[in-house]
Amino acid sequence: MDFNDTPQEADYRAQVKAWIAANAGEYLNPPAKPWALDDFVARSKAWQAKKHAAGYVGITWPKAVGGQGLSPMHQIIFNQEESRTHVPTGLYSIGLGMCIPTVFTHGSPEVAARYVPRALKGEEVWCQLFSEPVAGSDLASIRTRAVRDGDEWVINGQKVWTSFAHKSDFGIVVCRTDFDAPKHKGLTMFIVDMHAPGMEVRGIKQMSGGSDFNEVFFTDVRVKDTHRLGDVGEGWKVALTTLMHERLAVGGKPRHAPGYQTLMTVAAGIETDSGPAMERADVRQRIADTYIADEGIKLTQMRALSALSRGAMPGPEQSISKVVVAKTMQDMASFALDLSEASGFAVEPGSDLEKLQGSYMWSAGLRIAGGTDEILRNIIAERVLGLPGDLRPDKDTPFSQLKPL
Amino acid sequence: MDFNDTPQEADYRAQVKAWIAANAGEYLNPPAKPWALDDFVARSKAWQAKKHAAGYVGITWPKAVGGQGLSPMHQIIFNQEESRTHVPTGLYSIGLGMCIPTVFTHGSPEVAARYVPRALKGEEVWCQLFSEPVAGSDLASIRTRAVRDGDEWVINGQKVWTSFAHKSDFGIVVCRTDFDAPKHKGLTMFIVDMHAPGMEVRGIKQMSGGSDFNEVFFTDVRVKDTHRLGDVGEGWKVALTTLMHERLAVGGKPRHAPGYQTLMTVAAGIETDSGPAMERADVRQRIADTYIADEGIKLTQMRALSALSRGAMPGPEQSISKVVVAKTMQDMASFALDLSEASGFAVEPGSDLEKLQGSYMWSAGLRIAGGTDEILRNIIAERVLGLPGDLRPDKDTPFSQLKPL
Amino acid sequence: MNFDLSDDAKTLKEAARKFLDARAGPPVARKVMDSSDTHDAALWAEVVEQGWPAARVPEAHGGLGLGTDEACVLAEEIGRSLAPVPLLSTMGAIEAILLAGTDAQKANWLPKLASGQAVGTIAWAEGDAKSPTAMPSLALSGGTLSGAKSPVADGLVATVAIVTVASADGPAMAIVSLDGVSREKVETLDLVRPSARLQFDNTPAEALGTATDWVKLTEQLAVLAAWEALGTSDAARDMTLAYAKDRVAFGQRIGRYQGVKHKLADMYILSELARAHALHGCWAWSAGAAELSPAAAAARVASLDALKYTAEESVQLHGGIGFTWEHDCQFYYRRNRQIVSALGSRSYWADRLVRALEQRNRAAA
Amino acid sequence: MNFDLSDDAKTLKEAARKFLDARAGPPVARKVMDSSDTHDAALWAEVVEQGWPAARVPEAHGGLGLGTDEACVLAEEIGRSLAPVPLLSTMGAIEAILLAGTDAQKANWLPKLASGQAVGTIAWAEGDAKSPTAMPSLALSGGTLSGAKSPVADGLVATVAIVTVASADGPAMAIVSLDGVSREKVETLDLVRPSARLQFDNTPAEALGTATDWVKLTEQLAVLAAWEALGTSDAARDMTLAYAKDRVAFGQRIGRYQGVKHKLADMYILSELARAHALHGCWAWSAGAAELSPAAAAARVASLDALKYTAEESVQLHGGIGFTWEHDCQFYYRRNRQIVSALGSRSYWADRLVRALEQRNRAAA
Repeated sequence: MDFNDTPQEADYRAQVKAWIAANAGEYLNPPAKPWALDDFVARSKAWQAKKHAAGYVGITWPKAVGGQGLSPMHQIIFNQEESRTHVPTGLYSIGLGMCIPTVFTHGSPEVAARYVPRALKGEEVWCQLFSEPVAGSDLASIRTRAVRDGDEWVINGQKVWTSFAHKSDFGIVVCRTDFDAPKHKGLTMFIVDMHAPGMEVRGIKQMSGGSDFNEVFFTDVRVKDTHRLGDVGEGWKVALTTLMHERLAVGGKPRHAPGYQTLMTVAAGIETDSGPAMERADVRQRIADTYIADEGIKLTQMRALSALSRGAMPGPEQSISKVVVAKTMQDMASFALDLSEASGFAVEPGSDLEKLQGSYMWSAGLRIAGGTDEILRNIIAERVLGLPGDLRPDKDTPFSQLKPL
Repeated sequence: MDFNDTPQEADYRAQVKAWIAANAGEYLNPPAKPWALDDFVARSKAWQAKKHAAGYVGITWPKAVGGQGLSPMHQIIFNQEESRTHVPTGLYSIGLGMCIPTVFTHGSPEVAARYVPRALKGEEVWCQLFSEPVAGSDLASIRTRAVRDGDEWVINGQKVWTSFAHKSDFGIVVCRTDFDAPKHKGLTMFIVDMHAPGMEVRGIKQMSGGSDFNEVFFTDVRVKDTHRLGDVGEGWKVALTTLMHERLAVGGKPRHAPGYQTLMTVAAGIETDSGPAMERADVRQRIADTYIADEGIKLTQMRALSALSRGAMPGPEQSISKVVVAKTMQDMASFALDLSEASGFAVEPGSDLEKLQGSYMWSAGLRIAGGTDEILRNIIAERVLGLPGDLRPDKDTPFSQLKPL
Repeated sequence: MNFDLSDDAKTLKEAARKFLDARAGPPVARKVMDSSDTHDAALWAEVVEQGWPAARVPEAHGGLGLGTDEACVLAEEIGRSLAPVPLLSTMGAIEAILLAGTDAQKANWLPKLASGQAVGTIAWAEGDAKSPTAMPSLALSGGTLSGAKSPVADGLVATVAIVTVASADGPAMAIVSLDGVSREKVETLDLVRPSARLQFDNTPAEALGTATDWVKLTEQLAVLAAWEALGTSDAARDMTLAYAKDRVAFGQRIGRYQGVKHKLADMYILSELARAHALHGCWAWSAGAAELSPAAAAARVASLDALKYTAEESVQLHGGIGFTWEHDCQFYYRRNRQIVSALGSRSYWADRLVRALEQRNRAAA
Repeated sequence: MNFDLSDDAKTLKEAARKFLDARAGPPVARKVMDSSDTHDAALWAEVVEQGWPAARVPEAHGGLGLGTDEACVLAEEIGRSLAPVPLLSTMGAIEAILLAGTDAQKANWLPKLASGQAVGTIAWAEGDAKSPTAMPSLALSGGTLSGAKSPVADGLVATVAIVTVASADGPAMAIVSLDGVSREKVETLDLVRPSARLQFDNTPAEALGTATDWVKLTEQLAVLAAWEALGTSDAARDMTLAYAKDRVAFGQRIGRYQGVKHKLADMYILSELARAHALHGCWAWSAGAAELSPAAAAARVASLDALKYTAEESVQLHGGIGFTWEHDCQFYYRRNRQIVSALGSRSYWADRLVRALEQRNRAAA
């Protein structure tokens, strides 16, 4: 056992390191202050163009679609090295991580030729339009309707939880095209122009105060049938391939989220009625709990990397990541704020406690985003342990005749 | 608010106190050593006869069936005073608590006249034959079969978890009499003679080592139709009335089970690497947790008594009792044994730690008996909070055609 | 046995519920959040009109002379409705004066507090990680006080504060008119009940009772806060329960899934445990029983457990919508933090509970 | 990156699993429980035949010279199968001698332990609530030992014990032949792995290494015990999983209910967290890394969490049948207590973990 690169991995890492050192420039240091959104978009586009020119985009994709045809380990190595810097990423993670693979897998050659190269270069930004107010965990119950009209489709409805919708040029959208088919059978996927007439994007403000997502309203938005992805009625299968990528993406502890070290720092400064906080058995046990969870997930990710490194598929243990990380964040933050008494309630910008307060708010959302705790436990139980699924009374009934039980 | 008896309650309590003082004799002190089973039975019968003669049996039952026609508070006051002594009870708790009310509610006048008076006097002991190996939480899925043969029924099958079956004279047994009806509709309840040919009783040894229950096997056991309780096919409804009494009976922390005081005593004797156990924040918090749960349940019971005392029905909050008590016992015992390191593993008869070890073993069963934690949460959610039940695909299908999903 | 609220208290509770259902609740809380208001002044005027601040004030001082049962149900209903009014702070100040005030102090302050002419609050926190019974940095000196207290709930609207000060026997209380005391808003996690930093600068202040009184007051406040937390917790649960009965996923109401219904059952279990202890605390307070020490601590701990679990899992069971700014889940999630910090955390009170049990054991030995 | 067991270890694991599936498991455990046997002697002979005690002994001393990966998979499979043989105790003694023995001690004991001629064990507990690193009451004096150790796992069958003794630097080790040492069975909660009370009475004993060695040995033992606990925990889970797929209630396999399936998912989550840390411990041990201190403690804590939850909820999910003497649930429920007491509880190791983290932080500062 070791934690070292193979010789090939080491070579690639050295090459990436050198390129980043030569090109990341100002991003080797953290920005003096957070970028405004438009500045962030402009910087993201510039960095993406540089990466593309150097052959660091679509690293695992087939060469035929403009990728590099390399292994997942190459992508991971690039990501690891890139994440040591402060370059602006994020703008492309959904588009390149989920939308474009769907486009080149399910779109026509013409469509792929039109959209994939510009997406790779970062000239056009993509978003994913799946969730709806009535369709969260149960994504297949969406109601946004697409009706055929000659060579076109006309879309009406509403999507939610769309990242960067307001800065996107295109999106992939799953719509119901047959209300008389069972719920999973009447869906179809399309590419939609985010600037098309009838599109309206509104920000969603989260409980935590930030506004990282959007609602998107469709009013008679027209899409050419050539921009369909996959067959009519096959939208659920297309969406599943898209979502497989999401499950891999939403994973470990969010970068910069407070962990056991933050709790140790906070506790070190607190003298309680029953002695210094760092000497209290309950505090020490909570530090241990947090370490076990966070480091356990890190080590589990290393097991996955080890599998990838030898050309194998990672094991199912990856599936525990988010459910552990999100709840650990919430529990640890709440514990630390309790321990901090009044100082855990007042908001002091820039302090460790402010980070913990942010973590307490944000973790409540993280326990929901990309699969709730409950859905993820179902997935572990059913897909990993092979238990039977919950009864599904809605599976075979025409969507239009569904009556909730 | 106060914790006092009303004047009427105080009068009754004084009368009971005086009678017990005059009659409990040796039982005012704990027995020098546990009684052997036959001794326990003989003592139980003698004490029951005394109580009966003095008018302290069937306190809340109608006078017409030999009861005293008094309120639940009278019964509770008697129980409270009786439980201050060490008289042998338990042998009659199922028979008089559950079986006989079913007999006089659903049996014919002749049957009631034959059985109720002797049961009241304690001359005959009763048991309840409901659960089966395939029918635990889902009691209505029992398979013990009763087939009509002229004026009689012939019973074949197996029951489990029967308390005192080997010392009982009679039992009430629920059988399937129609395999082509839906599961709840094909059941019928009978009185069965435990000494009848074809009855076999075997003890079940529990994981904890004791043997408090029995299996009962029926081979062509014959029962007269006059000994049917309720109509043919109405056995489920009859059983529900019987079980309503059980839910009330299985409740607070078992008498003599260790509680927060035991944890305090144990912790007071332990010096850990991080200081005296009683000064450790984790230990103090566990003591608090245990106090909150155990005393919370005690106080909740006082809320119920207060309702009964003013002639009202207790609120639904009673339903939280067992699920809280059983898990608290397990968690507290496990914590105390952990804290005791090696001394929590070796078994020292008579010690506090042995009590905790017993509690750790026994609580695992208590979390199951009389409704598992899961079933009790369902009951709270559905009956108290009004949530819809789990889907029941087996509800309307003939029992013989059920295919498990 | 009569371990239950008095009939009068139940009648008051029903009236309060009805009034606050109509006049308060999340939309009213949101109005304060979206504005720079310190509270809902119109609602406060109506609450004063209802006579609630006067509840515990003796008739001789212009109050209604009601018992602890009534105080507890008011706390519960204010907690349930999230009503943005300084009632509980004012009631806290009234209890301090009732417990420890001289006749003159009572005569001076109680009529004003009962009539809404004065608004009270309790100021013990000093912006750090200290507990309510740790020694304060402020001290009375020559009839004046200097130094800061923060965060003080309703400190922007209060006109009189009970301020903890150092004494030889531990923290003790002073009563301070806030006329001319400089105060600023403190940003906190609760956006509906604003807190202030009070800066005293040779501010005239009168001693109020002894260090023992402050300890006892924290017990009474713990009982009141337990009822408040219980009301807040039950409101969050009821909202979530309604959602679980309505929301559909995979063809079923989500309330059918054990993953959902068992969480709601756990909320109920925690709430009923808390209610039993809160009742016990109310009884011990009204009876003047020595039991108040463990009972108040247990009520505090049990109610914090109920509120924390319910507030967190309410967001969870609502899913994405529960995490939006527009949804009411955030009020309960944030208020949980306010209620924790207002009187000391769970671990602090668990420790006090065990100390009370140890004392009781020693006394019995 | 190669954070995984070696291929050799995986092959050994597969072979061990196959062998123990056929030869051990709950029925064999039950045989020992129902008899007065100290272990399954025939199975032990076969285990020796397989060369497992010899695994870590260098070839020069008659062993196979295998690595820590192999030791860990053996511990896991013994844990899984509940095999009533003194393998893990013997492996513990071997590690002690490998770590701290003189050449003479190695030459004397390792061949015997590798060949099954000797059976080893570790004796640190003294029947009280002390931790493995608290100062023992026994001390070496003039080459002899007096006093008792209890409970000692496999102490009825062991022929040589590593005994902790007081030293100026803390607990240290002695190696003691158990020839003629009086021993009696100690009743414990585990009915399959009997424990003994060893009574030393001027028993000849040799010092083995230093106090530092004992601390380090407890870390290595913690890694081994983590793998054992993981195997035991996974066996309980797999049994419960099979039951949940088979048992029907209310017309459905109980594994369809979220109340059941989420518990099984939690067992899986705890097991995989424990496995990640157990692997880390195995790596740190084999690499001789300073990381061993936190890694071993984390492996211990995580594996105890997995085993406790799984053992308790396995009974629960089986319902009534799981609570019977005839069912296998009890083996895991009882073994959990043995594994806890064998090397110090969760809170003890959580404290050690944090001490290791503090040390690391100081070193990095």
